[in-house]
Amino acid sequence: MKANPRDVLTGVHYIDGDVAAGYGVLAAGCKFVAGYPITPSTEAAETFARVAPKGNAMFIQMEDELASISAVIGASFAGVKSMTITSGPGYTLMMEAIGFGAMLETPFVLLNIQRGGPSTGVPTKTGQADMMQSRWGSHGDYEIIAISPDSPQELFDYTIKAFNLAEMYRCPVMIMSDECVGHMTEKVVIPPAEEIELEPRRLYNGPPGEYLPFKPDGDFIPKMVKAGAGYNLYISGHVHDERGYPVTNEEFKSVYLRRLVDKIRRNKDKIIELKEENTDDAEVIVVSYGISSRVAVRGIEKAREKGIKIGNLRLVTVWPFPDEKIIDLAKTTKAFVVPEINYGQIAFEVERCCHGRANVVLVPHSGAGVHNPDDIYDAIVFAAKEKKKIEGIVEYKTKLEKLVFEGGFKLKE
Amino acid sequence: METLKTKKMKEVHPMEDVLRMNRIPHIWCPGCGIGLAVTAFAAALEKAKIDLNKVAIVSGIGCTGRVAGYIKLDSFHTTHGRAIAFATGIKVANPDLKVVVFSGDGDLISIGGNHFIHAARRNIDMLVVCVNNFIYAMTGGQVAPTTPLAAYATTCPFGSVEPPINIPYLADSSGAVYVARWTTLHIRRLTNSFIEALDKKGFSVVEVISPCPQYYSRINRLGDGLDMMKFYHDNTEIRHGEDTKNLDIGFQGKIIMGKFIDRERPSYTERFD
Amino acid sequence: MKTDPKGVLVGSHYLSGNHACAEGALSAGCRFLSVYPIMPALEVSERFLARAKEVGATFIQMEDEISTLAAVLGASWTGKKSMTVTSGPGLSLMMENLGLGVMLETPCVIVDIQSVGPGLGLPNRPSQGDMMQARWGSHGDYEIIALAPSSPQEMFDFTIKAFNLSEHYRVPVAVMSDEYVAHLKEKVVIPPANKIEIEPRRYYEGPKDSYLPFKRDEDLVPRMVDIGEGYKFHVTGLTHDDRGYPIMNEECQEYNVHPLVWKIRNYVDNIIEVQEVHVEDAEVIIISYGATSRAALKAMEQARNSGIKVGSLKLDTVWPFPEKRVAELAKKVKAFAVPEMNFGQIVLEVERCSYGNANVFFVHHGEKGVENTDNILSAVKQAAQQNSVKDGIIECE
Amino acid sequence: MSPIINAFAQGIKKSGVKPAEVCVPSDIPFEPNVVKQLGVDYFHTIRGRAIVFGTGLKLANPALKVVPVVGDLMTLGGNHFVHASRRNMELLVICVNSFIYKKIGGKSVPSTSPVFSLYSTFEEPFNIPHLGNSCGAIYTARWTALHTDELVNSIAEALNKRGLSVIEILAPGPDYYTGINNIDSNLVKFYHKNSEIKNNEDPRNVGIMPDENIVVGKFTDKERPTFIDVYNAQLSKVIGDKFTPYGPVPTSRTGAGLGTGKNESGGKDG
Repeated sequence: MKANPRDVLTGVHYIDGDVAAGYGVLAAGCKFVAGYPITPSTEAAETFARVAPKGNAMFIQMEDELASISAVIGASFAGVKSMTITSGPGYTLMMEAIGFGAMLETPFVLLNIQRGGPSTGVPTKTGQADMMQSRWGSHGDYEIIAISPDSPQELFDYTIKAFNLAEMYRCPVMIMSDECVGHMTEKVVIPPAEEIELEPRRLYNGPPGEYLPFKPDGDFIPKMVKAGAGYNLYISGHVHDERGYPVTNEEFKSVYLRRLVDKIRRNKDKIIELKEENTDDAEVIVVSYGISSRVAVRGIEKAREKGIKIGNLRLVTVWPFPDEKIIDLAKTTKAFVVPEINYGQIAFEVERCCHGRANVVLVPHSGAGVHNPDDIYDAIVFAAKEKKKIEGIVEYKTKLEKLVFEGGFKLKE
Repeated sequence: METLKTKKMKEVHPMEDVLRMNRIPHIWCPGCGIGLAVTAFAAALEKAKIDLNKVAIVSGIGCTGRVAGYIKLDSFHTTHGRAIAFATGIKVANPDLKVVVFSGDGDLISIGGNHFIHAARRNIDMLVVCVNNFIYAMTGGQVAPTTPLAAYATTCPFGSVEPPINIPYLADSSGAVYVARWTTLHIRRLTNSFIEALDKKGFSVVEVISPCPQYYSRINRLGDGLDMMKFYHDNTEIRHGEDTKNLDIGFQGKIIMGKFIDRERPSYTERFD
Repeated sequence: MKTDPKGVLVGSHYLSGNHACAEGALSAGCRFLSVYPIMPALEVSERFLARAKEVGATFIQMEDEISTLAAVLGASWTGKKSMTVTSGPGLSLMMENLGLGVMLETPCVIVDIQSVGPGLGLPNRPSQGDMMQARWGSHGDYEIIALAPSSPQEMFDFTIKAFNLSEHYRVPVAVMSDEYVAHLKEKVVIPPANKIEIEPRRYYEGPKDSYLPFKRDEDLVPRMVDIGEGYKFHVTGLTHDDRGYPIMNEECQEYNVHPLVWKIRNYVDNIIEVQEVHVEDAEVIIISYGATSRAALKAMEQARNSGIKVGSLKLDTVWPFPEKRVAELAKKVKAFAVPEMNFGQIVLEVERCSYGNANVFFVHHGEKGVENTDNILSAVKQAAQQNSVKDGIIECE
Repeated sequence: MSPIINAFAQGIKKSGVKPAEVCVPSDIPFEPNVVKQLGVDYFHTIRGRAIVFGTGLKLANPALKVVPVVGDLMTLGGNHFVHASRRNMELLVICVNSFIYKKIGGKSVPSTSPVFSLYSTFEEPFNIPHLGNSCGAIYTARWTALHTDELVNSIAEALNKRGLSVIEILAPGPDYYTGINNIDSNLVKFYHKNSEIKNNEDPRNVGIMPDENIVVGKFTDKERPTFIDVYNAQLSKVIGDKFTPYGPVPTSRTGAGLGTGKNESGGKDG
């Protein structure tokens, strides 16, 4: 299915990431956005509010984030593509409903422009510390898809991809961007509508009497219908069987729940998108995502100039995590360097998949800023020189840490 | 004739006892009314006969959410919308304390609306100061539940389509025992209201209408802070005891002020015992 | 410091896990409970409320779980030891204020009686699906402590321990129980008050003017004062300096947040407690926690009887994860078997910490009854026969 | 079948609304066969979010009739009720109130041992019609579960209202999630006996007080443009002809549009 030309602002724009995401939402054919103001994601919502009437779409600012996400799930069941836009604290409030959305196999998209945390933290500056939360933040077992774009152009492109994935796998899809990308102004090329491929909803067309809302197709994913179309739906947030009726029998519990995780785990290869560069014969590989992958480029180039065989693995899809890829690379490389704007989240995943074969060097950052590329370079040099296997993550001591904690530093307001 | 001798004087801010002078200058924009509300509150704290050591102030998030940071009391800057819930914990755990919640309309009525109505229903003994500037200012001018119909904001670029909430009516219907409304122009009356409410046992609400020149006024072309003060001067009316259902505020409409509710109900801690 | 005898119901009792938890809280000196009713955690609040008057404790039922934890944080700053009890959906709602608790470094205890999720799940069936959530559920980077009791007696003991840890490290501590343990009735021995050691609050004792709410001691934990004592302090959820005043730059972010992580990570050896049985000569070690350990220990015995050298590592502290111990054991054994009542959470940590030195078998546990050992036993047998180390987790069907 | 479900089924029938168009988001579990008999689409949502889930359904497809049935309106979902009323979102909120009152009409209620009475004993409940009315609901009513005919009429009437309607049903039960399915018959009879019908009473006087009889009846019935009405009116005013109105154009536009003083003040006068 192609995008509707009415929804696509074809042309070359010079806009920031939030605005690009707003345009992407419209182009993806999304008809319902519910949001609540939160720095630094508000511009995306504002953009959509401005363009929504153009696409005959609805933007509503709800009373809080709990309301936004529940309305989004409701709208999705009414048959339209829907999404919400938020940042750290709002994201946390949405946790209960995200699990609920996963349980109901609701296609919807969530844009999280990450900021410095925890709690209120630094609202106006960047962070990448919600990555594990996006995977594990709600109670119970479920799987989601998370994408981490690194430029305004990608925020546009991957917003559309996120909707496609959501419709294809019937699960919440998170766009885990960050303040830097959100507020970065760059050239964004929006292609004509006929070049934008959209995934239509997987609708059931058979007679109402035979419809089973949670009976999976061959690829684990059931078909949907629109609410109010006479299918007499019974949709329950409890553990349910194919009819949607609550299951209380312990034996069946895992049968029906397992599909929620299996539909992602078994389709992993189709979902995961990576960007790889010189990883085949690299002695050190930088694993990064989002804004950190752009900062890393400088450190990588510098290392390459110094003659270090350096590879670059960029996780466009962060969840599901590319276990197999890391396992393979760990067999040939000496070490992974993981720069991220937190104190170790995805680095743990890399460590897990290394199985002790390669060292893992974490270049942490507190948030409220991006890495100093020299830190990444230094970490690469350290990793390239280190001959022995080190158990556990090596946390690289950054210049920022040294500045703040070593010797007579005074905080400036 | 005796020549005037210059006496060396130490410059002391008149409200140094209740303000954190080491945090001044504050973050609020020129022409903003929150500072005036804080001044009135600081004056009330000085005039009211209460032990300032036993007063805690809690704020949520937003421009008004920063108030707790400037007042020299035990002060808490909490999560968005949760100021009243946090304050409920303080009050119930230690009923000897006086608890004040100082926050904005979006924080208290939108995301924190549930805590607002429930604390009022339980009649938790606290003073809630709600500075109403008709907009989310900290995040850059989004529509608030108080934004008048058809007024502009960034998330309603074609004008607000939601009727605003009438805060005194909501407080009244949820069970508050003291409800008043003033603008930041009416500092003396506002101060007196604060003093009265601090003395009141039960859930008290004082709504303070405040200009937001940076966002609300700019987006809606209403001039600067002074213009808004002139507007308040010309378009307000004091009607004590007015039925709270008549207190809606339209876009640049008349603002009715006064003390609307002053009644007695057993508070939560009294009920619990 | 010994506990206040007022809350200690000395003697030998026959209690459910939930009731034991309430008794543990009262014995630890908890005097404030804020809850929102949710299955299957109701009985904790019922018991607490029934005993509140005689002990002099305060109880409030709030309007939702968001406000319950907010109220707990507020109450904790008045000097009362405070707690809340919930289950999965409630824990999800608490995540925002959990972050605030971490940022304000407020001691408090959250008891999570896990039931099947996500969404509404199955409120009256046990699960261990919130384990990763306890560690990662709020936005931003932080560390917390989580304990997993496996019996009513442990519900009592661990609740006291949770209060002690939370006072010592000034961090919210989660007691990650589950519906099975919560409703299991067993003998619980409550010792006299003079046998119950409790950690006093780390109060600041200096001149009032020079109090800095976030000035860290040697061990990176700052000192507290109570509201109403005249210190007139300020605390905020924003990134802040020692005075508690917000500063919005990356230096302050580093200054504020890195110690939040260090104050736990640097002291993992003091925090972590595990129970080991027969690990010295084991070929396969079952790593378990909470209700699952009950079956794990039984399975170990059965396997030993049939000649397989099996040991057990029971994680009393799940977070911080005992990385070092698992890594050490990985070098000695052929494999770990990890039974969990979820689709693989802590097993990922085990995989991470075994560094390719041992196989990791995941056992999806609990379908045929929590105390049923069949699945674990077959996994252990499979593990003992596997001589080469394979990549990734091996899932037992 | 529970008297409430029964009344709901009859109410739908009487209103002339097609059951297939009715969506029921609810935080109360319904039996599958009940949903089958009702012929509606049913969504069991997380606690407290039925109204906002319904808001999503309604805004995404304005042709739907959305009836959130809420069991804990006054706790987790209180805020959503306030704001949905303010927006005048076109929903019929059925609030199953299973609060156990200690005393009614000066008499103690028959003793029960419900789980939740434990907590309720020292708290005062909400006056739901008053709260709804003060926030802008256009239709408020209260009945006990035994006021069958009145309940059916109210549901039928409210289903044809355009805007937020709320019907509070007193249905004391062991807890507020199963209240609808599991009503304490002694208690509800007691409530019914000690109630009096006062239609059009000012909602502020209908709080349930220990020494007074329960006031039941229809308290508010007014007109006010819905969220979508105001949205369309405002946007066509600002954007002009280029604007395509959102959703299906309503057949009877009562009071829609802007510019009257009543609308600007939110039109909340009962």
